Amino acid sequence: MSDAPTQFAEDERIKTRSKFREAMIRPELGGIIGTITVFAMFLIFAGDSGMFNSQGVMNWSQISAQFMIIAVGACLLMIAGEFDLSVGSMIGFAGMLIAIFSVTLGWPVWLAILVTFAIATAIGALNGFIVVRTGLPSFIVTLAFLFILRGFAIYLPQTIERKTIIGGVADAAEGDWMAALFGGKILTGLFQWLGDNGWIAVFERGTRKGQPVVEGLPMLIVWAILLVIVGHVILTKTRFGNWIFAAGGDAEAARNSGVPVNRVKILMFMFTAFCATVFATCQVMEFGGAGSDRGLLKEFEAIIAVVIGGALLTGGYGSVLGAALGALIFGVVQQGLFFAGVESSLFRVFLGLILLFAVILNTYIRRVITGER
Amino acid sequence: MSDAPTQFAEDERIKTRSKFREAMIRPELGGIIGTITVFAMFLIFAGDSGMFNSQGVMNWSQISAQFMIIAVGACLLMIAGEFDLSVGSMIGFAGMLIAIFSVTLGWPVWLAILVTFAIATAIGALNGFIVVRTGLPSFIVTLAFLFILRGFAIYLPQTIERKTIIGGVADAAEGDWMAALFGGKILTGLFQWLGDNGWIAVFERGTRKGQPVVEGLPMLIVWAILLVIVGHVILTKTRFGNWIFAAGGDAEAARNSGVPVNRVKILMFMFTAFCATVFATCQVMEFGGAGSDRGLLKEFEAIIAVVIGGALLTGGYGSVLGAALGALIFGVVQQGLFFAGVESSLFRVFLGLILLFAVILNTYIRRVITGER
Amino acid sequence: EGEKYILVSHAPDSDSWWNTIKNGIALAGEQMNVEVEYRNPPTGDLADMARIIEQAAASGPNGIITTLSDYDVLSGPIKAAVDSGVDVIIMNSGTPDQAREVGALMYVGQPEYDAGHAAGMRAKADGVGSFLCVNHYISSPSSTERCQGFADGLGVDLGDQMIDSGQDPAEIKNRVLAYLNTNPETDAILTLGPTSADPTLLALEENGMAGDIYFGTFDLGEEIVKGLKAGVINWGIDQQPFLQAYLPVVVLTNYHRYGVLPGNNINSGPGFVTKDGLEKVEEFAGEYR
Amino acid sequence: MTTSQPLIRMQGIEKHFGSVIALAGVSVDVFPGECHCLLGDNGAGKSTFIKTMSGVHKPTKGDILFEGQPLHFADPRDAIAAGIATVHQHLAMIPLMSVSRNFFMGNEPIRKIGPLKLFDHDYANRITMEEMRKMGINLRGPDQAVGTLSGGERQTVAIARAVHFGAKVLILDEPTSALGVRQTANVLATIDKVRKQGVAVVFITHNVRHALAVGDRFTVLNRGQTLGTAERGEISAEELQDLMAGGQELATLEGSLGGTV
Amino acid sequence: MTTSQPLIRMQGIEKHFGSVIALAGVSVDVFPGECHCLLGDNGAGKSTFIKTMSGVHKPTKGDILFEGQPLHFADPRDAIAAGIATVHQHLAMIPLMSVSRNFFMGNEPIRKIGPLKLFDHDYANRITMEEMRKMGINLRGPDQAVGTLSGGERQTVAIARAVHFGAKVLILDEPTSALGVRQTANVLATIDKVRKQGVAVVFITHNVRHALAVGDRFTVLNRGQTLGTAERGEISAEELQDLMAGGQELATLEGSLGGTV
Ligand SMILES: Nc1ncnc2c1ncn2[C@@H]1O[C@H](COP(=O)(O)OP(=O)(O)OP(=O)(O)O)[C@@H](O)[C@H]1O
Ligand SMILES: Nc1ncnc2c1ncn2[C@@H]1O[C@H](COP(=O)(O)OP(=O)(O)OP(=O)(O)O)[C@@H](O)[C@H]1O
Ligand SMILES: [Mg+2]
Ligand SMILES: [Mg+2]
Repeated sequence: MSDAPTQFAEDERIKTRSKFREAMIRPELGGIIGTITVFAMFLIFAGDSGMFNSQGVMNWSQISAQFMIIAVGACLLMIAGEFDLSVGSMIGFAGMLIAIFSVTLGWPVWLAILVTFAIATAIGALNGFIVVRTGLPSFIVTLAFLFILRGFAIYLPQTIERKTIIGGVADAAEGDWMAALFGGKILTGLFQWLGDNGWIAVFERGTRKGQPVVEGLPMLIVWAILLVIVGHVILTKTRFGNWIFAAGGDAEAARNSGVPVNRVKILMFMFTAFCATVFATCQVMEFGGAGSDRGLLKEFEAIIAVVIGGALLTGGYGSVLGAALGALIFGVVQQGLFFAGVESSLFRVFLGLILLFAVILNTYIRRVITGER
Repeated sequence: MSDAPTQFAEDERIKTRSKFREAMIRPELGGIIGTITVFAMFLIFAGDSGMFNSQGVMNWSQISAQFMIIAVGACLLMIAGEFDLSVGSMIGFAGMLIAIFSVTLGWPVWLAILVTFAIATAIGALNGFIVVRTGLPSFIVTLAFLFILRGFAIYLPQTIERKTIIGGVADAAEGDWMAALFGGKILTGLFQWLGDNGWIAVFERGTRKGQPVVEGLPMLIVWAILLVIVGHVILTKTRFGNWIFAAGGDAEAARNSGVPVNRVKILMFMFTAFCATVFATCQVMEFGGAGSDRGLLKEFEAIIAVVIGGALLTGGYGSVLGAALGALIFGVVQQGLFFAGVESSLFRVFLGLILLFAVILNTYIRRVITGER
Repeated sequence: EGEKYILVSHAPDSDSWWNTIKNGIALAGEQMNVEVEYRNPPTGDLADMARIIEQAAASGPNGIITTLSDYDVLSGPIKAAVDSGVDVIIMNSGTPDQAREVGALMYVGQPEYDAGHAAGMRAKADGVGSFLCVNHYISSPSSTERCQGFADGLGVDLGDQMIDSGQDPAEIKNRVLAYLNTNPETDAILTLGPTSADPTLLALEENGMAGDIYFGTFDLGEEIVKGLKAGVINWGIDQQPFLQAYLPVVVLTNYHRYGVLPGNNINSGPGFVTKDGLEKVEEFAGEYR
Repeated sequence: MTTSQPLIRMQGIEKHFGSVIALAGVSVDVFPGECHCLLGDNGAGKSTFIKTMSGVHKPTKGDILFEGQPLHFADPRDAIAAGIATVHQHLAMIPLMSVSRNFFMGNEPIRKIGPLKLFDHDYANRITMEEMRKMGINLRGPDQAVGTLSGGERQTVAIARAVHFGAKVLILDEPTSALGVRQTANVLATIDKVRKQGVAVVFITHNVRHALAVGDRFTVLNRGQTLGTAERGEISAEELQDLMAGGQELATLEGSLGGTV
Repeated sequence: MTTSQPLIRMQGIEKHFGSVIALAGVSVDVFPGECHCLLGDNGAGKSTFIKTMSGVHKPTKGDILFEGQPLHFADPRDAIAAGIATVHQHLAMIPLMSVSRNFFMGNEPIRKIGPLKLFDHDYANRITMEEMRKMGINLRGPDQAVGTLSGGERQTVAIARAVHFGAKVLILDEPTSALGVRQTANVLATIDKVRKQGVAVVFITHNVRHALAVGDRFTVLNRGQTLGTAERGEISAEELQDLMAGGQELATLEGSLGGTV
């Protein structure tokens, strides 16, 4: 074997590219450009509508955080080559379980939450198990669970409580430490201080006169940030992350190389169910009750956020940061249209157009990265 | 080159299989077994509930025919390797167009229908064009159109008429030949004769006393049968059918072999839109009005019927007859559960379970056909 | 004994308000000793509902109780049912005239437009000049009628004072917040049921307008009752769904058993529920109220 | 064997993929009735080159003259219509479809029943079985799915198809790489036969012996550039092999890997 | 070179796919330190056979003894853990992933930061570049996507990976079929090297010359059955070639395709 030079050889067949261009080319680029565009647009068209005062910011941040929570799960699962249409139904179902356990059965709220998480991830595992065992497309399997879980979310409260909305969780959760973990707010002191100093608006009338209009950072947002960070580190920095890419890129090849593909996929289904349950728990704790119709269409919204964020629907390519930006864009647009006073039934039309535009942009970027195909 | 024997050589490496088994192995087998099972079950559990009297039969036949109409389109499109999530929204949108054209604008109904068909197939073509041009997955592109079309189906009537339902089409359609093509009934003489002879039930009171309860064969069912036959012939007996299989099996390979893949895919998107418009037109003509919420979730129902009928979600494999059987099963189950008196909120749970069961059965059958994988 | 009645609604099966209806027919069925069934189109598609009515007729019940939320779509199947010998009572939506038209025995319910109109008149008397209608079910015609009626009652143009809020509570809440943020001079809020009222309550609490802004709602629920009690909600329009479900069963049973029939339609609403006299409402909210 | 007028003249073809320069100006002439071997190292750009010839890629720069006329293929379909049949390295077969449907894909035989034009399945099945047998493969039946064939069997279907439908130019991208001894001999014999019928054959291979057995002219690509074209007889197997390896010295085995690889 | 105890003993292996009998009872022993060539016609069952060896397929009948112990692989992971590395004919690469991620797929190097175990990208990149250069491929960079490599380049990545992670048995399914002259020489030299380290190599090829260059023993499969195993030296190139063609006569070229194909 000829002696190999110890330095990497230059290849004359590569055009040189500027450092800047090199740095720009990453899966999140579409998300970054989108975010900038969207903010610029709304600053122009809705800058004076209150969208960017403290209350307005909190407003779209919460919506975006909701999307982020489910988008992280959907993103990792999609990169692993599958997707989950039962996310929305899972949100309804998990919320209902918490309400039934804590209100109807009177369990302490922390127990209700823990048991619900256990059940939800078990269902996620079942989803994954069926997919890897039968080799069926996840579209079909999770579509079945979309119906099954929604069916139970309606059937259970109706048979048990004879209603489809179960309230009273707020009372049950009073003083429960785990409930606070999902429904509470942090940094209230900071916000009070900001309000006292006049940096953020305070109430001018009503019962809470003098208090800052934004009380604190809701745990919903904390969860969203946490999940994004964890998801990002797992995906890009660990061995398991490499397996996720491999499982989604070509399951057969990955399996032949010794990647435990089935385990990876099942775990990702469980993680998606986990994220949906976080969403459901935050919602139940914030609104104090669960309804059978919670989470309708959320599976699509999660997938949309992920795809806007640059992931490939067919698996093997994507980024959690991108998905988070996708969720941010989605949330800002949705609320921004309201602030801008656009006829609200046109919202869907805009949503569709933005989705189309975003994916076309992303595809273009991906082609630039991997070379024309 | 050595002289080739003129007869096909036997291969000693093939186990012999019985003629019966050979004949049974076809994509529709799952559908056939399913149909038999479902009918047997409901004959036992709902035999005396009116499900199998003339009215009952007409009831589930119409539901099944509805599913069939959209399933034929979805089936060919799925075999060509794409799918369309905008079918349901297209139904709402197309119906709304017909109503707006004929009632609000006062056009003759035949013109309204023709223009609507033109617009709908153009949108189908646009869908297809975007998919083939950008190489984006049809899931995403048609998801965008799901939102866009539904948005317009809500926005248009609200801005024009300030309501979400436009009625009065029935009056406008009085005496219109094309309206009769979609909303009329045939074989009324036969049914009258059946009623006169007491073989089917007749009205007991009111203006229509003595007339049979089931007046005739609705054009809806005629359209369903027609589309199934046309779809089946195209798929299995023509050159174009071979192209559909090829485009869905491996678009790149098909393109390299000279199959005009883009044309095939765009045509299939147009055909799917056409089928959705047939559905919408029949509905508008039968019920005399259009509503913004028509067709919700119908895209899933179409896909479910097709998949129950043995097609592969990933394209390249399937059968129109199978899809028609899938639609029949779906319709019979949906209505049969009501006849059997099952708690209605459990309907979704059953739907999910049947879907799961059906696809697992189909996969098993396909593996037997193509050999273990 | 053992007559069979089927109630067909137009609501998608997750709609919480219809739960009271289910409980109402169940109770009536028990008390009258008849068989009752509840059916609805899972997605709320009225064309599917028409098929369900046809099917209900095919299964040969003694009577059908149904809503008439779109005359064009539903009149055909209802007429066919009537003609094939099934007695029909119209409940909830539609108008008494339409009920007569299709050959129904009677109408029990609350005409939506009129209810909205009455609410609008009341609000006008209380000095309201502009409002926000939070419509969580925009594709249903009756919900738009409520908003339209309210606007007409106030004597103002509906314009874009009605928002399509979607059904996710967080989205409803934040859209209400966004609207109030951009239109701070809004006088009143009208919600169309618990789905939109509950998050709106939270929204008002969060932006400090609770108790300050004029707040009316259709239909009752647990949280709405609490809001009424706390003085955040000024009034709730109660159409008493319980009666809409319970009475037709009783009427039909008595008609079939003894041939007796009330001579007129029954308006189950609108009744305005305010802070006063809430105990019973509180006890049974979401179940029978 | 070479006439004055080339059938295809590729001039200064360049092809860039994003920042990668796959072809940096390659010129090749292909004459009717010759077997033109395209040789070169892995990644030299052979497949990319023939893809510009068969309409799969549009060249970034350079001209293609077909029978003296400048040509712009929008699509492989155009190339096929112009008489260029290609067997790609990554196969052009649909695994889920039957062998006979694959064989006639894009060229389906038609049987007319009144105004209806139907796919003539009987004819297709018969021809497929015959052609495959000629190549030395006994199929189990014409409706066997291609996905159940072994790699070499699939390759053979693709070659048999390209040959059957006739063409002015037949492009074969490493057709023999996955083939068994018998199938290889058949393919080489087939190349020899169609060449004699006046068809121009472009034959890509890594096997020097296969190239020398049927080639009339040899063009060697190296890192996106051509190292020139040699006539048969002008060059020895060893020289060719050195050129194909890009001029770099070869790893040698302690045992004997005498002569050509 | 052959010791008394075979490393893997495959006895009477049968494999049926539905109604197709791909293997009808094949017995082969593989000894440490030998290069065992598996030869045969297209569709003879070679790939199927080595897939039962590497845990991809479960045999329908027959026993596998590994170091004298009966083995039941549920999964390729088990086979890899037991020391059987395989380079499959249809590659085991993920096109969208970078070369270095592919190289270490399933064997990711770990760098510990406190309690966190992170994927050591620097190490992976460095090793990948080095190993590829040893095989004669100069990568543009370790984060180039595998999908942008040519067929031969990909093949080389797969082989380099299998060799790098060491194993008791190295199975190569037509590794040289898509390779250029230089890469082929490298692969053959690599086989020679690892064999000398005591690794058992199972080498599938259609090229008689490649087989003879490195093989110690030769087993020929034909239509799912074995035609027997020959030692090196016991058999000539011509005999081997006849066996590989399944005993059927070869098409001959008018020109000279003298000797072996
Ligand atoms: N779609 C693409 N995007 C980016 N680079 C590509 C693409 N296709 C090919 N290349 C690059 O172009 C170069 C030439 O590739 P090509 O497939 O033409 O090589 P080849 O000569 O056919 O090699 P082999 O003998 O291995 O088949 C390779 O280095 C490859 O990495
Ligand atoms: N999954 C499968 N289903 C059905 N038949 C199969 C399957 N896999 C392989 N076969 C059949 O088994 C036989 C042996 O295939 P195999 O791939 O082992 O051949 P091979 O010796 O590797 O051929 P080649 O040299 O062409 O790679 C082939 O005839 C093939 O059709
Ligand atoms: Mg190549
Ligand atoms: Mg093989």
